Amino acid sequence: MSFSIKKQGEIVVVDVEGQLIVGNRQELKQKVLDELERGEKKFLIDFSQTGYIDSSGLGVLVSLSKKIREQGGELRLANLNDDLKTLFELTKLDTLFQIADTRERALESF
Amino acid sequence: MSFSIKKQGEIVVVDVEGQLIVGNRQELKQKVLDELERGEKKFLIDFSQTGYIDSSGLGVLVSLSKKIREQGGELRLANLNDDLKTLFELTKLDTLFQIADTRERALESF
Amino acid sequence: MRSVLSTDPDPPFKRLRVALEVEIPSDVRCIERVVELVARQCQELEYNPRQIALNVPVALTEALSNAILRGNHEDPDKNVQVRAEVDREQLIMEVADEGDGFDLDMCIVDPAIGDNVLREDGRGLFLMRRLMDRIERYSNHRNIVRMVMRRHD
Amino acid sequence: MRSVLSTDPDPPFKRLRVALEVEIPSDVRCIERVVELVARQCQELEYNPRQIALNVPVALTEALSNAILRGNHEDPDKNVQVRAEVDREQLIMEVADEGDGFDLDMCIVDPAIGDNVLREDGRGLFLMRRLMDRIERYSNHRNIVRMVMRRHD
Ligand SMILES: Nc1ncnc2c1ncn2[C@@H]1O[C@H](COP(=O)(O)OP(=O)(O)O)[C@@H](O)[C@H]1O
Ligand SMILES: Nc1ncnc2c1ncn2[C@@H]1O[C@H](COP(=O)(O)OP(=O)(O)O)[C@@H](O)[C@H]1O
Repeated sequence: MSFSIKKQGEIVVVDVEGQLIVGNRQELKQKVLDELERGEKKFLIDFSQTGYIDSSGLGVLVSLSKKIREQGGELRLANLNDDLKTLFELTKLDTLFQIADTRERALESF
Repeated sequence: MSFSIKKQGEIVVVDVEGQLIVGNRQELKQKVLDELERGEKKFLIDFSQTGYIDSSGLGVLVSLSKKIREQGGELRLANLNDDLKTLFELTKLDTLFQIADTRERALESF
Repeated sequence: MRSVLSTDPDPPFKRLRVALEVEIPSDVRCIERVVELVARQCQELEYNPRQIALNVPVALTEALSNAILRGNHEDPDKNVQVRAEVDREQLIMEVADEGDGFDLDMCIVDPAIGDNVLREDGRGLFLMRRLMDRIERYSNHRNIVRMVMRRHD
Repeated sequence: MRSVLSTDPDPPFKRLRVALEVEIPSDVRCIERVVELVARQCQELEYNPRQIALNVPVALTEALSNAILRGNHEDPDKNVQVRAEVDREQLIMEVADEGDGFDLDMCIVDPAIGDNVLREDGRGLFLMRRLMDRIERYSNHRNIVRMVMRRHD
């Protein structure tokens, strides 16, 4: 499992590769918070290469969305597969996040 | 598991793909006997794509070697990996068969 | 000239049952490998792809992280034991920790209602309940959470 | 910018044990899939590659074909049951048929001596003995052949 971060225009794009779970969510959180501290405002997390997400992974996403909003920033999610979509629906987190089907749509939506 | 047979010069070359075991050894036996009946005399069985061989697979090889010799023909084996070599050594069948390291050497040896 | 042995498919097994027992230290980094092991057995028994990719991994991860964090408080002297039994009918998973246990029936917060959606925690047992057909807790020297999921095609 | 989470290897399992139960019809075409299943569990537990590619497949194939052909005489009303237990120490395999059993200690022909090398049959039990650390036979309603192999690195 690993996270790769790159800038695309003024948007910070994070790819979550593998699982986003209790064992590694802190790493994702810290990476995004570091960028936020550097002044970045627009964040896209891409799940096209993600396996499964557990409740603490979801918790980190909730926490990040709050922190980003507090700084006047925006967070978008993209490329949830059907299983991950179900997870967001079960927990009603699909109502909290702005979720795009593709990376392109997510990038355009800022 | 499958067997492929082709002629190379005047030598019938049989590749054993997968396992040579109780469930499929009759197929190998029949194929070789058919060629023998057609008048073929030189046979090479290549094990480079073989997984494991059980006692009834070994039994078929012994039986074929007898039948081929009875018709004045010759049988060579090639490309036994270390595990298969051990199997032939355990059963002393390495003393019964002419075994070549490579297909080329086996072809030259006729 | 090439021939594949039999064109009939091989006759199916009459019965197949796999049981796993794993013991891990109280370390969340062990979770993923345990999940992989159990998911692979479900694959062997041709469970539905969604069960293999979603229900089993998420529910088991929740149970394991609760056992490691809530039950054993990451105490390096305490271990977590996992038992999984899979057959063509159902998957049974049991996760045992060395903690004091808890009252499962009292933990019925719905994280999908109202402001709970904004909370960072409290989704573990909820997801286990939604992703498994049955979950229960009992004690037997250890605190054991038992999850049952029927196989779908 | 890319980071892999932890550079330490994940902590090892304290214990891992896998038990398989398979029941198959008296049909030799089932053998290969059973062997694959058991070999895969040995792989999971990091048995020596030769044990996975040679000892386990050949010994188990012999036991299964004897059970199907000698024990059950391919009777479609009779089944063969296989139990395999694998941990970091050893593999135990038990193959049970519905036949009359046989006297294992009387079957000690050495197919590697003299003219026996020219025989087509009689290598099954010999190979099981050479490839396993122990083999024994007992009855328990069924005729059961039990094989034990210690794990090598
Ligand atoms: N194995 C366990 N041992 C002790 N308490 C547990 C265990 N599993 C769950 N709990 C209790 O149930 C509560 C709810 O768990 P959960 O739904 O996973 O949410 P969270 O862990 O995010 O609080 C926990 O806060 C804890 O008090
Ligand atoms: N499961 C079994 N049930 C009954 N008899 C068996 C069984 N397994 C082995 N035997 C007996 O042991 C003999 C030796 O077996 P084996 O060494 O495998 O050689 P082969 O099967 O080629 O004769 C068999 O011929 C058979 O009489």
